[in-house]
Amino acid sequence: MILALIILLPAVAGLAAFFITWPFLRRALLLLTAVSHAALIAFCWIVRPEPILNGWIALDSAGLLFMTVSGVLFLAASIYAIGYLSREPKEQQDTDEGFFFTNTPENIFIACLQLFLSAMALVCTSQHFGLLWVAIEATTLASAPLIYFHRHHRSLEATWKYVLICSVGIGLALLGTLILTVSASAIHNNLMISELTDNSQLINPEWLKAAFLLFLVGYGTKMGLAPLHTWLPAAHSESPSLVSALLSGALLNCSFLGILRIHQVCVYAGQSEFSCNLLIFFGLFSMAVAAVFIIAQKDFKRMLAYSSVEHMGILALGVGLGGTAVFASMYHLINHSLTKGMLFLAAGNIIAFYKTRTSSDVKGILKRIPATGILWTAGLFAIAGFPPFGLFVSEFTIFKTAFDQGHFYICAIFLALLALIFAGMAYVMLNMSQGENADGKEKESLLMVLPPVVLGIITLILGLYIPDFLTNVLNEISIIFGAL
Amino acid sequence: MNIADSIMILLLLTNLGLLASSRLNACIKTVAIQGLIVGLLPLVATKGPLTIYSFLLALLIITVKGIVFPYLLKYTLRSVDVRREIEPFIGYGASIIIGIVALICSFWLSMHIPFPDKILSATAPAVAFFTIFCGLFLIVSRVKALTQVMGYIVFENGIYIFGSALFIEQSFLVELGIILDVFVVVFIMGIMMFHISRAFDHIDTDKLGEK
Amino acid sequence: MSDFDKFLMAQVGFIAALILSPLIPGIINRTKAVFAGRQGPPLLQLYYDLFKLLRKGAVYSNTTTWVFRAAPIVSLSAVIGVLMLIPCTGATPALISFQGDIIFFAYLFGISRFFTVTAALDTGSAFEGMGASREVLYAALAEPAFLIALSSLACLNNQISITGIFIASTANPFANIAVILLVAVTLTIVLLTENCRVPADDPNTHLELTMIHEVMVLDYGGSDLAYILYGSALKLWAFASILVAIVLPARTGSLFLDSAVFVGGIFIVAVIVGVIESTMARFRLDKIPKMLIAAAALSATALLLTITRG
Amino acid sequence: MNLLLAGFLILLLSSFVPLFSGRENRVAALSVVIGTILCLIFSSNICLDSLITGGSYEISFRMMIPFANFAIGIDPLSAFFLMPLLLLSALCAVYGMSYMEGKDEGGTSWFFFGMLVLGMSIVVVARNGMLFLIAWEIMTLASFFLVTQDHQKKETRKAGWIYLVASHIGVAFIFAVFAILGRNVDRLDFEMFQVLKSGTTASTAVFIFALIGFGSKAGFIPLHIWLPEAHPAAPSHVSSLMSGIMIKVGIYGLLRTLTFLGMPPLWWGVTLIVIGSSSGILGVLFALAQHDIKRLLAYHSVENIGIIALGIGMGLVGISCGEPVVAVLGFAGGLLHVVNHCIFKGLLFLGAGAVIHETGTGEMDHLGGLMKKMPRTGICFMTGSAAISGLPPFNGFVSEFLIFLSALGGVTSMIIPLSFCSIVVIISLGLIGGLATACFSKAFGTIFLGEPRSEHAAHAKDPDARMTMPMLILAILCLAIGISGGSILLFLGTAVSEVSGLSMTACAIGLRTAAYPLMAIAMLSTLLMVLGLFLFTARRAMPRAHIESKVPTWDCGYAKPEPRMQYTSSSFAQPLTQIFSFFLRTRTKNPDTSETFPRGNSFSTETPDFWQEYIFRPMVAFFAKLSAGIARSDTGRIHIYILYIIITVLILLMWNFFK
Repeated sequence: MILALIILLPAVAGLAAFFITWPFLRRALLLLTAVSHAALIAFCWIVRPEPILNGWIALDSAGLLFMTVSGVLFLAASIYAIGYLSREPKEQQDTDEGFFFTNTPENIFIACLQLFLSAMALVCTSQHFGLLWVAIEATTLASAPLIYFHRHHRSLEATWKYVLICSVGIGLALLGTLILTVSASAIHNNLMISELTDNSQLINPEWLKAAFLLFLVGYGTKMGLAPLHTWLPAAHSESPSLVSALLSGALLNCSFLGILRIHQVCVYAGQSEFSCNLLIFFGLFSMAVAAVFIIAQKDFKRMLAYSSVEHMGILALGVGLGGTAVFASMYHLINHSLTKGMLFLAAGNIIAFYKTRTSSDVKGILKRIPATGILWTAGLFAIAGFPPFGLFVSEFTIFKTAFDQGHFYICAIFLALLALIFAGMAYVMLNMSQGENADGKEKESLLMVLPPVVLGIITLILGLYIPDFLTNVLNEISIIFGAL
Repeated sequence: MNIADSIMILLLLTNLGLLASSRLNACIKTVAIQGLIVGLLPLVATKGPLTIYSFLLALLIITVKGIVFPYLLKYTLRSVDVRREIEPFIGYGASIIIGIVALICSFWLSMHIPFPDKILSATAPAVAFFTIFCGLFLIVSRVKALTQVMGYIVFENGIYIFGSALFIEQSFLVELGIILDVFVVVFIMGIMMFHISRAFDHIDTDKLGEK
Repeated sequence: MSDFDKFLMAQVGFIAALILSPLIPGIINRTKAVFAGRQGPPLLQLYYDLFKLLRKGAVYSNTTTWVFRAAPIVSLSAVIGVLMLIPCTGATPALISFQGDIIFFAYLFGISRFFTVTAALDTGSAFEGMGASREVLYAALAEPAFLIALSSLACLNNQISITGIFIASTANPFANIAVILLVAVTLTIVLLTENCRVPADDPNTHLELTMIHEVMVLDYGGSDLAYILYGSALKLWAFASILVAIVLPARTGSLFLDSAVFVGGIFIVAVIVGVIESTMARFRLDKIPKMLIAAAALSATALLLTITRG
Repeated sequence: MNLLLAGFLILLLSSFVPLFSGRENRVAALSVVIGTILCLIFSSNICLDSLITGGSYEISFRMMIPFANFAIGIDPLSAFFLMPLLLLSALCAVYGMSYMEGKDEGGTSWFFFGMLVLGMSIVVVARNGMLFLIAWEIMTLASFFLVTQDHQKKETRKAGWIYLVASHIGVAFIFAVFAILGRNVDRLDFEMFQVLKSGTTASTAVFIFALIGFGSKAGFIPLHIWLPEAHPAAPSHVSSLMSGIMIKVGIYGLLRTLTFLGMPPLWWGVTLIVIGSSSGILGVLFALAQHDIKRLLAYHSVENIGIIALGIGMGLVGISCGEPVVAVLGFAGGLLHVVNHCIFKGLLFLGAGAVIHETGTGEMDHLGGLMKKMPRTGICFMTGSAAISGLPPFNGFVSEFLIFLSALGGVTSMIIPLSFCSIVVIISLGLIGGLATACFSKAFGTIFLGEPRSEHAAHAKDPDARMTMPMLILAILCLAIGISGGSILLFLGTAVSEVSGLSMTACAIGLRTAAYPLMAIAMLSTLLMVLGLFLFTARRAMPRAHIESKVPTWDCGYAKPEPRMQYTSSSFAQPLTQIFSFFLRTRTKNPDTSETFPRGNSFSTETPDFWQEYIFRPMVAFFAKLSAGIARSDTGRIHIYILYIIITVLILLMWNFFK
């Protein structure tokens, strides 16, 4: 019942928002949805809800974790959205080219936001590969109008890329789903995860491998693994910052969950070596590509997008390594989402004041908008894995696990790439937040500062203290996906 | 030579037609035909006797892929008022040659993959691969957004053919979900094409970044 | 000999050094005069000078601070400290001796130099600044050479105090003649450089831009200058006595004779310095660092020879 | 132990006060000052106890993150670093109260100051790898924010970036160190680390990684590049803290790692000696070529770290050659130099800070004649200069003497490798000593002596007592340690035993060989001071001593000597830099005098860092260019993007198919 509520509540609210004409009510509805959704999730932590729809929809630890992350981020983003929407002018001028552009009507925007949440909740809860596919594709569709919020030709281009590339990718995942059916033709109801894992000895390994490859490429496209990440920079940089935060912090995770599910089947079917090696390879490759593009990046939101590619790579790497690294990878996921959410929201504030995304045009954030400046600087260190932020713990744990397993080259590459990326990001971000500012101090609205601050504080706490309930869930997940 | 085989040959021909045609209108028609044929597959590819479920599915697919999509594409084409040529990166002659090579590869591949015993017809997997290839090829090698949408539809068809070829039965809910998703994708792309044409005066996606 | 006797003798030697050292510049100058065919100043000229200077008042520059006034005192006490570490008549032990005093020896010169140089900078004179600059240049290069030379002596005799080296070097004076010679050459070069003699420096010129040490004390007069002159005489004595101790380690058994030989040796060194000054020209400025590096190389060779000898 | 914890807690809390004190700079400063001093008081008891008795204490709390425990402990090694750390921090804090007055960012600056002290303190007492790393990074971050406090300046931002990147690369190696030491251990507690056998790949790797990781913080050449950038950028009390103690924390890390490694092979010591001598000599050479006082001091930190490395190197070589006395003296010298450098470098940076505070510039060629305007600062700076040059009777000499003694012991030991190492040490120390004297007579001479070279310098005055008192205390400490004789050795034995793995008795025997010489040196020094006093009195007693005339500097008869005619620091160092021009590569901008009547012209020199200029900058440029090149291949075309997907899928399927 609760699960149905979790999925349907945002969907209904979204449809309702579409027809509401009074902005205040719409925004209140958004906030209400976010809060009640979060409350429902919190309830799930206390009592794990019963499966519904013949077990097609059920909440396991992984789903719970992913949903919580999405929920928290959505809450932050929706609070931010209220500040953002009330600030955003009806028509604004492009600073480079001088023409005017409008925004997508607010009702569509808010409706899609909530539909997006619903789709993500469905992704997290679906225990059936077919349903999973439908849900992941649905997230693409719900988020496309969000990216095209600014009716600007560059956002349009980004959205087009997003929709087409992701659809093609996810199409491949559909092919993978079919092949998975073939591989498990001996099993009745052969797309249920529990059925597959329970009868794993009946799965044909060769077909399973092919299925895994297609899943990897398919959902990997959406997750942003290089070289399939190509939609990501454009979409993240062109969409409003709160949408970027959601894309980076929630959507990518959901696609990753798709890969994790098939990885889980591989683990149970004894094919973990195959899937792990591929995950490790794609993880490192993504990090490398991200490093290259971060160093050469002139647009700070694009840089953040590439940083997401990097962190998705780390997640894949962690899961690929197996054992404790899965724990770390999941922990990394939480912290990355929080941190990236914080950074994107801060980036939104920067754009609101500086009206540009070119990093060399931004100077002296700390002097002009101090709170955002602090967030931006703290975000740099958080995302680079400095203690006492949470990413430090996870990165170190992944490193140590790889080391304990004897993957010395992986360790070396991992650390080298992290250092390279840090150097690149630090150069850009510090030069933005520091420096002289001619315009004097300006006032930031509380609604646009509070959400990223809270996200930052959570990841700060998580860097020093992992609560027991979280440890338990993480341990459960690492048993599910742990290849050892 | 049963029905299934002949359907496969027809599908194959539509693909080659797509590769060769230079007019958008013709392409849309070919896609429509392909959609109709694909819609017949649920009827052919059931393991047991025909069920209502199969009929419903067939009807749905024929409606969406054979009628709604072509209509949508046509409508777009009319309203955005673009030049009616396809403007490929790769010429039609070359496209056909590449297509034939891909066709050969598809057949070779389908012969070397150890499929389960029961398949719809010997040619079915090969045609499925070829259709998928054609769809992707259209997306990659053609300039216009419209052609890319068609490419996507063809690609989707190919996956569906593959599913049918191996008698994979999804539950109705999932099938419905898939069709709905595909529908919305095409719908959204259609809407976006309006915007693209308004913003750029053309729908050439390789020039999206310019201006 | 009882410890008390030794201490007494050390005291006698120390006092003898304090008294005799002003003779050395006299000897050098007399030697030079002989070479030039002049009569030259009397042997005891420095004594007269010191006496005269001590009775004079002083002229100070407005620019200077207490550093300028402290420098002569500090550098003179440092040099006296050095003398305490040296067995001043060769045969007797030094006043103070401990393991590693060769290092202290070198660093006492360091503190003296630090003050001389800063005092030179204190005047704000461009000339003195120039002299100071060159002084530290040579000192920085001479110090390693000197330390290596001392280390090879230490290694040769398996002793790391000066007294120890002095006493032990008499045991087998000619066993390691090659090492001794190399060290002696190094020490000579260091002696000439540190004491501002030709070919490193020319003590006779006060106004030429090529001189080093003398230019640093341009602004001194009266008692201060007396301290400085006396200090440099003591310094010369100190270096000369080390040179003599290793080259001429006479042990006849008679304390008096040994001491006489030692003091005679020091005077011979003075004569040699005089001869060098008469026969050689001052090196070009940029050749001097090369000479010092060469000296360091020589002593390093000596040290290597010593280490690998067995 | 509880007292120590309480001290840390107070420090933590007091660091947070500045964040909430708003514009009340004074409250912020006072809070951190009190916190630091209390922490010093609370920790001194246990530290001294541990140093004297050699006892070790530990306390541990469970921490809810992987591998971590809040395990801290005091043993002689920790205590040996903690004491000077907190002492210097307290002094710098007091100094900073006055230095930071009237600055905008007072609050945050004090917060980071507190965090820096806390981070460093926890690093030296941590008994868990994870805690160590966290504290280490807090230390890095806090110091980074302190360095970039004046981030309006472009150079400061650059300095901050270089510092961060260097630290980050360094920490990657420290990761590796802990990963090897704590392999397959699920809590990285130090006591869980197995002692690695020497000669194994693991121990070799640990040694090399520790050398790079900790060396980059300590400032071994060529990992020192952040030092000359960061120190000048930071406020002076922070540079003092960073140079005085933070870089020593790197040394602490290295020493701590050595305790897990068992018997060192010979080449470890040799490596350290090579690093030490190159850092020492090149550091002092680059210092000579600088004319910014803080840059000069920063290079001197490199030099002194080199000396410390020489000491530790002698210690290691001594152990591997079976010469405990040599080893003990080497370690003792190295360790003592840690403390000594902390004192005199802290003093010098504070002195430099006072000069910059009063005159507004750290450019030595614009200063001069400050001895008259700022006598207290001047005498403190002079003490520091003499101490850092290793001149008796100050503390720098004592530690260098111990290393010399160790090396002399090595030379006479008849063990060939040991002798060779000792020669290198002696030559290096000799050269370093000479050059350091040169450098500091230049620094002291041009800043404080002569005539003021600019308006800034002409109107300076001594800063208030909060700034002069810390300097005075440090200056007194310089002298006190210098003439304390062997008594300082009392505190060294336990720490040396901890580092070297030798027994306490062996250490006591080793140190006893140094006790008499140090005593003699102390006595002789005192004697000479008395002699100096006598000579002074004697001079006053001369019949015409009272006749003094004051005139302008004679200057060989120049009619009108001018301050601008004085030798500047650049001209002073020119002959020396000329000789070593191969490394220094000083860039000179010569005046153009080709015209018949040349107009107003200027001459300037600049000595950029060799490694930064010829290694790191090209490397960074290469990476930037490479990635720009690759990034350019990104056309932004959707067709190509989809082609990527197709190719990926095809390659993967083919690979899987044909595998």
